[in-house]
Amino acid sequence: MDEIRSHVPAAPAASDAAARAAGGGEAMTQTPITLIEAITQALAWELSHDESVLVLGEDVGVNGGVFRATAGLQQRFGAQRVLDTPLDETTIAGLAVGLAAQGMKPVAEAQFDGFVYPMLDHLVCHAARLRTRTRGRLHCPLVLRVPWGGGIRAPEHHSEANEAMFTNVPGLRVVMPSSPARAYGLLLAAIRDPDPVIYFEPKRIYRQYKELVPDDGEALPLDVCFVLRDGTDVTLVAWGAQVKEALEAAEVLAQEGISAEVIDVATLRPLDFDTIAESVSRTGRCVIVQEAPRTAGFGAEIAARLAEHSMYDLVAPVERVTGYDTHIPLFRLEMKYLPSVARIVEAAHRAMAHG
Amino acid sequence: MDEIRSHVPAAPAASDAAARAAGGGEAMTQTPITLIEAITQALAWELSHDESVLVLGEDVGVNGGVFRATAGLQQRFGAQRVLDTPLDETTIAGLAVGLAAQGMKPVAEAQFDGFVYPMLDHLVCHAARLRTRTRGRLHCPLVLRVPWGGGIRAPEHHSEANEAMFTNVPGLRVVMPSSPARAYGLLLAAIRDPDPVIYFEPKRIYRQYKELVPDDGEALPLDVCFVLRDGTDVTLVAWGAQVKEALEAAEVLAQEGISAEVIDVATLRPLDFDTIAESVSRTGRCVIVQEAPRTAGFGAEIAARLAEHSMYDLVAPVERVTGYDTHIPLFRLEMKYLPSVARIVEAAHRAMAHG
Amino acid sequence: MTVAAEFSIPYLQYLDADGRPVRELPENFRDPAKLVPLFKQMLYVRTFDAKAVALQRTGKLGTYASCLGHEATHVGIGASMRPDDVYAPSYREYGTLFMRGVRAREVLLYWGGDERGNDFQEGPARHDFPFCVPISTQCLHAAGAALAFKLRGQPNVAVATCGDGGTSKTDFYAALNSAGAYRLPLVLGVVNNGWAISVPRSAQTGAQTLAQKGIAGGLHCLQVDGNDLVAVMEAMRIAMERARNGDGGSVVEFVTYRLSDHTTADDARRYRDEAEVKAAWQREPIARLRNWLTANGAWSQAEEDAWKEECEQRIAAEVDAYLSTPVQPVEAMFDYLYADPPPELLAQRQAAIALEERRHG
Amino acid sequence: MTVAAEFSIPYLQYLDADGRPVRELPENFRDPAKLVPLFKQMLYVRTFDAKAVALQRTGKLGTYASCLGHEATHVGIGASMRPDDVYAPSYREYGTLFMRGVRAREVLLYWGGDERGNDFQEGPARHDFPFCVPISTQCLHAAGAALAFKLRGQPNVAVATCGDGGTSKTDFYAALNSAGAYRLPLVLGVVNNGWAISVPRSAQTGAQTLAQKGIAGGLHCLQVDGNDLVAVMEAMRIAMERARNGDGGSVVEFVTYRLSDHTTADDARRYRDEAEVKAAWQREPIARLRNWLTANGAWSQAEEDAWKEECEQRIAAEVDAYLSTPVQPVEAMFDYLYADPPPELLAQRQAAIALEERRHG
Ligand SMILES: Cc1ncc(C[n+]2csc(CCOP(=O)(O)OP(=O)(O)O)c2C)c(N)n1
Ligand SMILES: Cc1ncc(C[n+]2csc(CCOP(=O)(O)OP(=O)(O)O)c2C)c(N)n1
Ligand SMILES: [Mg+2]
Ligand SMILES: [Mg+2]
Repeated sequence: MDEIRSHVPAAPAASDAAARAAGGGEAMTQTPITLIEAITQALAWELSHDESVLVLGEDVGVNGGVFRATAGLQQRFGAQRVLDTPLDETTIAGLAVGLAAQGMKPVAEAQFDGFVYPMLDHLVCHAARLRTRTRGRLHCPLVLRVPWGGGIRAPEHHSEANEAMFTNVPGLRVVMPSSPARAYGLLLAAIRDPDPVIYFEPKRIYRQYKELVPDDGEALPLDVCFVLRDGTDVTLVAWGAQVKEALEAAEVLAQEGISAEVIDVATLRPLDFDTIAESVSRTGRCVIVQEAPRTAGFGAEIAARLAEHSMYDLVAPVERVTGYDTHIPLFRLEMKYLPSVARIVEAAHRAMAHG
Repeated sequence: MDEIRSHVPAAPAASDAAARAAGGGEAMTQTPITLIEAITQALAWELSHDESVLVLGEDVGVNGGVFRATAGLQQRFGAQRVLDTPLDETTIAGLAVGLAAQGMKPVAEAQFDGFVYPMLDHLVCHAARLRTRTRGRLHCPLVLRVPWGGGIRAPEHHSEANEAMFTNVPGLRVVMPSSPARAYGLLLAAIRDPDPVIYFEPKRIYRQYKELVPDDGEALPLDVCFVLRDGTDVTLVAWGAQVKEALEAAEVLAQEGISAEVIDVATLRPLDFDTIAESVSRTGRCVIVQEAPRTAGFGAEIAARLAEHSMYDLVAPVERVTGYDTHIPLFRLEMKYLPSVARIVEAAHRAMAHG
Repeated sequence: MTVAAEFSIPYLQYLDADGRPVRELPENFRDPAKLVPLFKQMLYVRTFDAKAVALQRTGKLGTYASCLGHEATHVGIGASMRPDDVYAPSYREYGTLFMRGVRAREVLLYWGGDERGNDFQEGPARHDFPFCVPISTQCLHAAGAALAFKLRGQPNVAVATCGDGGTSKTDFYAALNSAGAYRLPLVLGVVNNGWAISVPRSAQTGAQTLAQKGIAGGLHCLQVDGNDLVAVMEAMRIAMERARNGDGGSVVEFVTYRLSDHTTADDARRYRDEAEVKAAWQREPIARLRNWLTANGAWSQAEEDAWKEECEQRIAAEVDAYLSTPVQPVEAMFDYLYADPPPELLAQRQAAIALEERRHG
Repeated sequence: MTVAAEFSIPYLQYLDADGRPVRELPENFRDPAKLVPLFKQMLYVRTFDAKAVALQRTGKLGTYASCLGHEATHVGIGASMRPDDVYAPSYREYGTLFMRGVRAREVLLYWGGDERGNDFQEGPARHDFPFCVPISTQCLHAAGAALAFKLRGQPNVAVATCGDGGTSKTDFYAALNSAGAYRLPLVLGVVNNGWAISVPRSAQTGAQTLAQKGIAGGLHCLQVDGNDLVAVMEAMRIAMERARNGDGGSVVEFVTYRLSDHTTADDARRYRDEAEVKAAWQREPIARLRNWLTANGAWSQAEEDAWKEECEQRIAAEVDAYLSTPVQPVEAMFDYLYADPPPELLAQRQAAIALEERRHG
């Protein structure tokens, strides 16, 4: 679908084929897959290649997860590797910390974004601190997968964009893919990272399109933004499901003769601000697209860094296109809440009016 | 200690004396009191004047709270109004939501900032949503008091600055006083507000100095910043315990001939950005002082708004002086973590080098 | 060894799966005529449920959680409460909600993605808690309501219901813990329908019964056949009386069965044996009560036909009311957030309205 | 009524408050000579505790949580574990920690505001969990460790301890719930010392015993006299054996008493009756075990004097080691956050070092 330009490792070298064969004989995926299938594929790869990896969460076993992200994994790897948990998010988070501290690599699932709050205590007070608290004696290599965001006409609490709960927490990494290939590569990296990673999955694009994702075990780096489209007039910065809106807005702008660069933040914490700053140094204009409520969302950090580091590059005020400062409404109104292509285009127009 | 200039209601009118007498005969406090005594005074006032108010938390009863904020209240108002809870923060938050939905005005205490995380689920999913969820049929007038921040040589988890967990949550108000008078007036306002308020108490300045705080039941507005010191060269924006550092930095700068305006944000959500913007439109420079870890802290929102609205006013890049992107260390190192007068002064110098 | 404490959990059943009494019925519920209105309510609920599923299948409703098989438990709980008691539901207790005054159109609005579904307009439901999706959090809200009753000296009871899965949730434990600590007038009804989505009751906990969880807080504990309306009513009578008399809280486990998928978004065939479902149909609550009432001359096929017809009509009217409710204007998402909305929120509200106008003229 | 389930909670005591056996001692612990090393450990802990309080009072330590009165429980738990078991403490179980290999200097560093206090250098403690301040969260970490043992087929047991107040915490319930659901080799030790800061055990819950909370998860439940080392050891033996044999988890309540303030920052006279404390001193663990050992010829005043002298010396050496540990450099707060620190963090680290240099030359 999109070309990845920045900081991406080169294509797998020839010896990789041998490594892949040795690693369990997975064949290259020959058919294009969706984002959620890429997640399943990444989980299966890591379950095959690292016996300390295990998957846990509500309904992840026989049922394969309410979104089918773990479909088939329990059948394939057994109930010792893919565990249903009792219905309690505190339990999931606390068990994951205990497992991770004792040498396992738990990949836990929160069933929906709206249910992560009871997990915060264990994530913030323990997962994010175990290494620093013990001066490295113990550490906490857990991953929490969180289906994220709105736009699927789901019931209450199933459409939150609450990444800002995590981005101010030292010791965590916060990741959000926006394509099947990036979902695969970033999830592999998240599982392999020896520190805790919150991995948000934009459920609105779980099945939106397919692309070829070689099942080659190649991870993507956890600390870079991806430039998905080159442009010269304005930089559109987005993450998760909003990347698609930003790309569409860039298309619309292109037809108007405005050249928009599109950056997928991909890893929010730590933020690769350099890639954003470099782009803005060329375009002079920045529109940040954020699905979450406006005030004190993660977009504020990007705008703040621009205010600190890019003041002399900017020819127009920074624009944020965001959810409103309300809860995302139930689904009859939710599309009016979410940033839209039209709102992004309008913001770009405002930016273009300057400089 | 400091003069309050912006948006502050005029001094109580003559008729107030009569009103006070009618309201239960509280005499004017004749001796200066500390910030924590001002909190006790505000709680006592509301307990006296509104029988739906009740105080609950761990050790708030006979013991009067681990910081003595509720000292004497159970003796005075009885165990039906000032309740010890079982040792569980989920319980405290959930009970408070239930009480508030059914006509009470609970003022709950989290014993320390590091223990609020288990409360988030009830605060975000329920307290902040009850009104919108039921189209106003029910609402949730609760206050959560949170002793906040570092600098008192306390054990682990007793020194957090986690206000950013709350500032992206629609439906909440987030308040942080920085003087005895503002602690009193803002707490009264918080309790009277018909929606949920998170009230952070900068414990480092609980007992730092005393001032006269008339016990007159006068609330302060919940949506304004307070300008504590006028200046023309640079605007220092701070909240909580960092206000004192900012004021001291302004003193140092004054001796160097640099005129710093100092703004106490006081209410973080909703933010009174107008007061900040107006100041920056005059000074052209802004240093934001934030105790919390840097990335995606609340200071980012202020910087972001400056990037959006004040670009043409700024003559220097925005500066943030913050905690580092680490957990606040145990107390042997904590003072090296916290923003200091020296760091604020250095940032102001950097800003002065521009424009 | 000395014994520090001993406990026993009673099990209540009066009508067996075929509607035959297994012991003498409690005095209050001996007269079959008294049970007829509740039986009619159970039929109404089942008719509603089928209609709601049909609406979802035809794209006129969002995801919907069926209550098929829970009718005796839900209706029995509703029938045991007084108007000024408070109820805190989870998300599928339509039988209880209807008895509290909630209208079918409100349930449909809620699952239709419209906040007005929680703005219960009639009856005691006006002061009840709304639908609650985060599992078992409502149990603590009910505990808070019970604490309010106790502090204000009101003789009322707060009732919350959750599922078998819900008893694993820390909030459930927190509710029973505080009910015990404060001796609250709280009844925690556990609607054990055997499954929490795909996770069977047996995988949820090592406890023999879910009722016994109440022992952890010193509460009164009861397990009952939740498909037996008489047992449900008797258990609730005991629990409500204890609460009203100041004897504290109870955990009442209602053993029933989820005859449907978890929600319309679920396909239970993926994880559940058809034979188990078939067997459960033999124990379902409506047939057994019908048998008992018919055997005692209190109900007939003709009455049932007439009533079902009436249910269809009433529900058709509710569905019409639901379908003809216009979408809320865009500003609805702003208008109930704060009693006193901050200026910046009002500015966003204006911008949202202006955007609508630009886009739709 | 039918009975769905029945439970009873045993109470274990062998030595009464005066050190007289109230029943025949368990075979394992009948030989007083075997108990002497543990008695000596209890004396060591008490000596350490007094020294730590003194250090705090003289400004050489931060807030400190005393373990005065808990010695039998803490030492008994430590003595019942194998090296490759895992322990998850709260914050005052020095008796257990010492038996796991933690050194007194580490405890002092921790309360002295230095992270290195959690970097246990010796013994099984190297793989144990660190001090845990957020109440009872460690119980779930232990459950996670127990799950790891079970999944890896290791014959080990995870042990967590929390206080009476800690049994109200949702994490405690979550731990026992998952231990039951997965049949985990987990022992939850409840150190019931009567108080959670100012809140007495009676206000914390409506349960008769804290042990019975385990019934909620289908665990084995025991209540014991936590001031009787023999009872502690026997209860732990039962619980550990069950866990190791695949019979699942236990909740063991140790009834003891907090003879000190909650911490050095607390003044218990504000909320606690002096008479209660005085009475508790009559039941404290060290005197009774001394009586039993002395009566059986296994211990003497001379041995005690010599051992106390040795304890003083050992602890003086530990205190010296603590006091002479230099403060960590400023970069220590950055260096253990991530295995692979992001560039922006390294930049902040450099800035922090540079600031130090500017300020201190
Ligand atoms: C906190 C939380 N976690 C997960 C979910 C998703 N979820 C919705 S219903 C359900 C199962 C509930 O099972 P049970 O409590 O037995 O109630 P039932 O649906 O069977 O009535 C789950 C896991 C949720 N709503 N809330
Ligand atoms: C989650 C949390 N809330 C509050 C506190 C503050 N606190 C520290 S110790 C304590 C009381 C603990 O009582 P108990 O569990 O009985 O243990 P004890 O101190 O008596 O050993 C409290 C409330 C905390 N550490 N963690
Ligand atoms: Mg269920
Ligand atoms: Mg205690």
